[in-house]
Amino acid sequence: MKIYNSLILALLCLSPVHVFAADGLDSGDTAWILTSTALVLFMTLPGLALFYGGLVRAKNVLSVLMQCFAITCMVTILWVIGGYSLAFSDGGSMNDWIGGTSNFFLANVTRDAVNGTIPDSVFSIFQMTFAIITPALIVGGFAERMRFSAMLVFSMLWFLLVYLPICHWVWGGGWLSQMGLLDFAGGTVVHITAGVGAIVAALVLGNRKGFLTVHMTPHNMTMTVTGAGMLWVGWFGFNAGSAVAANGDAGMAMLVTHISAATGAFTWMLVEWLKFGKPSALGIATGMVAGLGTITPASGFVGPMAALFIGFSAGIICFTATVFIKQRLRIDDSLDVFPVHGIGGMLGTLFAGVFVASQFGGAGLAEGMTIGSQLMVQVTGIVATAAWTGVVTYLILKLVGLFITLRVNDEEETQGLDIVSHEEVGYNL
Amino acid sequence: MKIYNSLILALLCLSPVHVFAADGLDSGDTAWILTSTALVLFMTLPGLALFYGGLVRAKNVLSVLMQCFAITCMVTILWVIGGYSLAFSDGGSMNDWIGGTSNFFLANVTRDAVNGTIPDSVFSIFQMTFAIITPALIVGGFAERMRFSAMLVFSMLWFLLVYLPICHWVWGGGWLSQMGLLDFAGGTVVHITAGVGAIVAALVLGNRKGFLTVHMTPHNMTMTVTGAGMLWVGWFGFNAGSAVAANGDAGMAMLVTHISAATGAFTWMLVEWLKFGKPSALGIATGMVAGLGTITPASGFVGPMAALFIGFSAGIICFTATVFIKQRLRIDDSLDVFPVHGIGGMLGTLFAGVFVASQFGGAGLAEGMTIGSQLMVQVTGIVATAAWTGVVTYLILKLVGLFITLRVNDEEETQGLDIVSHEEVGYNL
Amino acid sequence: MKIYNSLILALLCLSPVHVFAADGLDSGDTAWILTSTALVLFMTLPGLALFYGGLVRAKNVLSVLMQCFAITCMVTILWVIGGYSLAFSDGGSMNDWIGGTSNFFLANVTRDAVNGTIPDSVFSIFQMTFAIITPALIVGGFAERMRFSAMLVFSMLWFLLVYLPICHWVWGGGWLSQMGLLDFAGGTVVHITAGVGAIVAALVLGNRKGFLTVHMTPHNMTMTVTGAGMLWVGWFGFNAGSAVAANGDAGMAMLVTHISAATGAFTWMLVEWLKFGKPSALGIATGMVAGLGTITPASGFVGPMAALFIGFSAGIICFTATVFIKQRLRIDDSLDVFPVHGIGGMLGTLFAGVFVASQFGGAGLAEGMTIGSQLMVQVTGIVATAAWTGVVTYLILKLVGLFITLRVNDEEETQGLDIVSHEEVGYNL
Amino acid sequence: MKIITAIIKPFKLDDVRASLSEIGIQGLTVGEVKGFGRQKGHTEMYRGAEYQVEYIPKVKLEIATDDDMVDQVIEAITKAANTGKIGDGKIFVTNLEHVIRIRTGESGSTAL
Amino acid sequence: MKIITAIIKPFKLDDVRASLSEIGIQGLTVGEVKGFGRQKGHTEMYRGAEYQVEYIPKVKLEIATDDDMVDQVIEAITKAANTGKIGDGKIFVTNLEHVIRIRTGESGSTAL
Amino acid sequence: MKIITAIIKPFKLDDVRASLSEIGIQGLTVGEVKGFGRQKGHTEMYRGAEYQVEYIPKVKLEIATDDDMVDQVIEAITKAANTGKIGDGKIFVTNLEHVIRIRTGESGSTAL
Ligand SMILES: Nc1ncnc2c1ncn2[C@@H]1O[C@H](COP(=O)(O)OP(=O)(O)O)[C@@H](O)[C@H]1O
Ligand SMILES: Nc1ncnc2c1ncn2[C@@H]1O[C@H](COP(=O)(O)OP(=O)(O)O)[C@@H](O)[C@H]1O
Ligand SMILES: Nc1ncnc2c1ncn2[C@@H]1O[C@H](COP(=O)(O)OP(=O)(O)O)[C@@H](O)[C@H]1O
Repeated sequence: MKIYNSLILALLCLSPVHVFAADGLDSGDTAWILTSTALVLFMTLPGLALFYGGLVRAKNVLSVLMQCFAITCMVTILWVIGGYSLAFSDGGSMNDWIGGTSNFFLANVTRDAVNGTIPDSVFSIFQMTFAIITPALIVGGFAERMRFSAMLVFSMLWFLLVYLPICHWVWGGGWLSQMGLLDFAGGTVVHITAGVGAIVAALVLGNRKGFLTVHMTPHNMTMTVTGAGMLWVGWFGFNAGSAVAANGDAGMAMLVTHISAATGAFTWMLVEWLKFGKPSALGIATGMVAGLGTITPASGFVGPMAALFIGFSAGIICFTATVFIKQRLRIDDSLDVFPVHGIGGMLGTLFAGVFVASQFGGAGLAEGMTIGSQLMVQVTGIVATAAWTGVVTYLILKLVGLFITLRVNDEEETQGLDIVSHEEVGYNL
Repeated sequence: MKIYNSLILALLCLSPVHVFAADGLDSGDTAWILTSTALVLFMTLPGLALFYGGLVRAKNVLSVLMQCFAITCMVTILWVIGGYSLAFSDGGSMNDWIGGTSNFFLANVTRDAVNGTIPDSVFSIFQMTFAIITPALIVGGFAERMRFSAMLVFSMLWFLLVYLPICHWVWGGGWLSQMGLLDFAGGTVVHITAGVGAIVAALVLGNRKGFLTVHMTPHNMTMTVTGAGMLWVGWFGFNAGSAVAANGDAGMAMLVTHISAATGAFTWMLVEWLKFGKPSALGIATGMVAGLGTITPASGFVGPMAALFIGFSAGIICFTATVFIKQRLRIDDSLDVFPVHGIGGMLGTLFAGVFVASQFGGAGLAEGMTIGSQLMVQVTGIVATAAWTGVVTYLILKLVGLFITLRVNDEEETQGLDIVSHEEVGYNL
Repeated sequence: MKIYNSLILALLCLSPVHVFAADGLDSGDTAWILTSTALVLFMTLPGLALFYGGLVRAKNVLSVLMQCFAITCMVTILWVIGGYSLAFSDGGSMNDWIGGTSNFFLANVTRDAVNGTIPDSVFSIFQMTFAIITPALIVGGFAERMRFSAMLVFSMLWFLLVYLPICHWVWGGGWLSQMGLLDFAGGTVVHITAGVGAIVAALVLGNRKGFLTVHMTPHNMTMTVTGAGMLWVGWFGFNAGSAVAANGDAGMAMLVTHISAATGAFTWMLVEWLKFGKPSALGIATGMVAGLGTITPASGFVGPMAALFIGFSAGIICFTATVFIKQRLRIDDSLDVFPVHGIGGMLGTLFAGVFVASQFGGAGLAEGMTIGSQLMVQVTGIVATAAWTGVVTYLILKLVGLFITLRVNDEEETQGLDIVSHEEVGYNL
Repeated sequence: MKIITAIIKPFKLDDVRASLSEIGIQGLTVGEVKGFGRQKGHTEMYRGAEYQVEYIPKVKLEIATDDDMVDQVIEAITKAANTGKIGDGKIFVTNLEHVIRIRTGESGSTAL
Repeated sequence: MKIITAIIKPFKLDDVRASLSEIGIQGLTVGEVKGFGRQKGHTEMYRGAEYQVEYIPKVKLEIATDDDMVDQVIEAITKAANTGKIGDGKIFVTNLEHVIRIRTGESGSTAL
Repeated sequence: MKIITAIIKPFKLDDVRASLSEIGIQGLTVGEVKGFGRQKGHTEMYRGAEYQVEYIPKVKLEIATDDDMVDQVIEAITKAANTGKIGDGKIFVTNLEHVIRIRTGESGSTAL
């Protein structure tokens, strides 16, 4: 008994974070992840919905809000049925590629189940909010022209065939995680998949009528800025919540996230000022998202100085990519999901491999890794994610297109999706 | 001493949730309830205010925001003076019906007072946010026609004579709590009282001029969807905060809350799509509120599968009730408070009695209870709450009407309450 | 070993707040400050931005949002470079006046650094959010007329020369903190500096063209009320977060903050009703901010009854000051920053010195202090803060004005800053 | 043909439309305008700043019609829009020389 | 001189402008209006309340022009705004007695 | 009687109103319009997409007045609205055959 006592006490004293009871639950960690879950849901509803909604024309604003809302609901149901299980449970012999079915209908997510230091229920809903925002991000690629029914079917299949496997590869014990891929909060799982998914969808659906010739200015920039502010705040849950604890890792993740957001925003604003003569609210808000998306995979691994650099790079490179895709490639990735999230996610995944090194103030490379070898893993992760997403997104759209018309017709596009798809109007002022 | 050591250690190891110091305070639980308080306030301001505000005509938008705001302030002051005491302190011989006066002016809510594992100050403000949102919900019943002064007096009396007693009955140790009524986060206390209060107010005040004949479309659906998103996020604090701890109960409450919201929303959308040909943003948002209101009393007791069922039922039944009351009964419960919150609250209170059973994945019935006997208690709770609320609301309105005209006159109603009551306009775009 | 055991256990049992591990980190406290950080950022973006943005004319709305956004980014970068160090590190021989350079580039904010019971990273980002909102508040003083470039340079210098020193004086171990100044969450550091800075800026820039003669009504009161709601919620992080722990102090701070907000709002509404005949949404929202600003310095020291009194005083006095400055002095402190934040901050700093006394239900005076001597300290703090801010703000503006035109020209002012400075428009409805 | 332009109070629009339908008017065009006239607006206070709202929201109707309908149209509008209070508005009659229906190219009375 | 007023479908505005430019029209004034006519609006449902949207958003163009341009202008508008579906709108021609350019004080045709 | 329609720069509205009041004009109706003309709009950039804003916000005033006031009204507007820069706008004068005050049924000059 004495020995037992001493052991426990030793444990208590050594525990790097917090004393916890025998069942492993820590109320502080639990409090923070409950909060983080609320913050990440807030990013989608209303954050992202407003950010995107303000950017489209007034006649399509509700369609965008509605798509974000419906995706949130649908993914939740799918997550309960099988998503959580396929992403996070043990896939047995298939575990390299996909999880198993043992947690279908959240079978094992009981009231007492614990996952690390938090209840399993909290872990599963926290992860659910990531699963929700990813397909919602893609809405920006096909905004103002996709039919609502086609959008639902596409999002469902995309979630099942793109999000779930890649989430399992990286976070669920699959091959990329075994390889040691560093993706703290979703550079590959969330941002690269969303970015690539969006641009492929934009290509398959085709540009909006009048793209780059008729006015398609944001109908409500105040809505977009409001959404941007919510995204910034919510992202604290996204990145610092990914520590799955309320400790120094979470704190540092929040700090670097904030720094990168601010630097990305300020840089984008300055570049715009230099190039176009005026700094714009849309520019600063976009730079903020770029800074946030880019730091995401690296947020748990790097220090403040690296964050300054990452935000700065995001501002320059995502800006350049945005202009390039629109003006040169003339691809109507309508709300610029690929250049901001896709490029940002790739950039950040690369940077994570470098700035994790302790000489750059990072958390330190895993044992046996060098910056070079880590970078190889990061590149593998990026390429695999982008390739799988690109191919599967394309196939899903082609498949869905066989059964449902993907795009509204010209007249409907002119009238706007709000009336056409939802028989509602945004404003009666 | 050794024995003492061992005892303590045993306690440490057995404690289901968390180690805490001798005074009982747990910083993790406290952190979560502080956060939950912020979330529940956020539900009212700006959440509910925006949700409601967007639904009325532009000329009344500020009146709705203002009513929510003023109720928040007034209830806060009443809560400090005597509300907290009447709801939660010991009422002595009257304790079955109402609390006592020992905590008037928060006399015992000192800096060191502890309530369970959290400071009493935190408990009292957390509960205050529930007291705030309940009368604010009623605003939807008499929107666009009640005079501001009458609204203030009515809300004050309603808070004192309906909310406080029923809160005491259910959560303050009164007769319903003694009977074993299951109401985790406010199916009876909040939603049934608000729903019944609203429809009675709608009946007493009468329909709006032109109800069902002239256009009364929402003036700003983007505002309503924004508010809906905030309600969803804030509801995490409402339900998961009602565990008054950051533990597995809170986690499960958040999970089932989210599932029911999503399922309710998706179901409502589908029903609308089938019945009216188009799924609408208003529909999905309303279904979400229905799903949330319905799971509320059950949220701490049931599991994920029950949540799917509860959300689904909410979507169907609250939808049907809404259409029925508007099209058949032609009652102008203007923002549909009764069919959504009232019916939802009743439904959920019933379901709580069933799905709490461990065979349905619930937390388990109290000792000595069967599903049947629990259901009897639940029905008693529903009937008592609805009856008391209905009768007292009616009497209050009649009484107030003796002294103050309840409703603006025709010309004022045409001009809109913003100018008439507040000499302000919502928009100068 | 047994003795060691016993010691530890005794410690466990005596710890007033919470058990924590050997390194001092408490996960519950950390969770709450992570959350508070999110809440305080939320106050600025989108809270304050919306609150202010709704009050200006439609042609200037983006300029206000953009100024809040750009200040957020710029201050973040400055904070990382040297701000945190100058405010909070030891300044050696200069420590009375300013911090040192040891923490430049957050040199010591490592992954493991602990500050009290939370990670240093969390403390530094929590404090950063205060540094952000202070210059953002000043935007209200020069709204609708200052050039964007001049605004950036001014804000940068103001942050360096006003905010950082005063923050160090009060919270960083400087002379005012040594004297025992009570300023829990920023009555001097945030509100007096912002208020005085704003009115000085208003005076130096001059009134807006047509001030008090042409219509300058808020262009979107729904936006302002939305922002007000967010400020209220976010302020919970501001004040209760300033306890830097999730304990009874935090709980009481939240409770009194809420009470003062509600009382301030309700009082302002009533005064307006009496004086102008109608209670307005703008009035209730402004009273809320006054109540919040005024309780801020006192929030960690006083009890609920004092909060009622403080909120009530804020409602009356800040209202009177607002009308006086506009109608009598005819100074165009455009969004009334001085009468609300400046006067409120002064009032609250005084009240803190009184109501801290235990006979008024406060936390108790420091040893050796009487109410009289404490009040002397409070007055010293107020005068020093106001004087330094007034003089330095004036000098900065004069200096900047030598190099950059501070104000747009008449034609640009007529056209509006959105087009002129940012080549964007708020709305295309 | 004539164009009849009426400036009326917004909340009377539905009544006017109804009584125009009754006399067989099938088309009209409506715009939002602000009127300055004898009717005075309300005063708004914003934190102590007082603003007299000088413009009153009005609705402007334009109805192209045959000469022989003019009197009936005027009567219908006058009756439906009248409240007897200041600010009820005006009816202006101007000459319409030519009208074309874009869809068919028809012109003259049949195009109305 | 004449004033040509056209009520057209909003999404045709750009086309009409383009074809007016082609025939040398350099100035015009555009307003948003709502049209009541043969074309019917859609039905909106709000939680079971059904509203028939009676007005259709239209755009109103006003072009002051010399007499000899009138036919060309009418033709240009008719062609560009025509979809063949109900609701394409109308063109009204009224007499313009006098025109002044505020900047220069010029009047008559040169002021257009 | 005449209807005088003026298209002016929005920020000149107050000045024009004031100088019309001076010459005794008591009523007028104002609408928001967009003008296309010689004056060119600014260019907006949205993440690299460039949009030339072609329409300029203008205000349209309509004043019904007696024939003998026409010249004074024109002069008052011209003076008050003039900035000398392109885009100052136009004044159009058309004939007003008939006017009715809805409140009283009065017609002709007394109805103005
Ligand atoms: N001379 C005028 N020219 C153009 N519109 C006018 C004129 N006089 C009045 N109006 C319009 O008619 C409206 C009502 O006029 P007003 O003088 O307020 O009352 P009433 O119609 O009862 O005489 C005004 O708001 C304005 O829109
Ligand atoms: N008599 C009328 N006076 C004024 N405007 C009219 C008249 N008739 C139609 N309009 C306008 O023309 C638009 C189109 O008319 P409508 O009858 O719907 O179809 P069409 O132009 O094909 O005949 C209407 O929406 C309305 O704005
Ligand atoms: N022919 C026209 N018909 C109708 N409106 C016109 C015409 N020409 C110009 N306008 C209106 O007058 C405004 C000013 O005209 P513009 O050519 O820009 O400058 P200016 O008035 O200095 O000649 C335009 O924006 C437009 O609203």
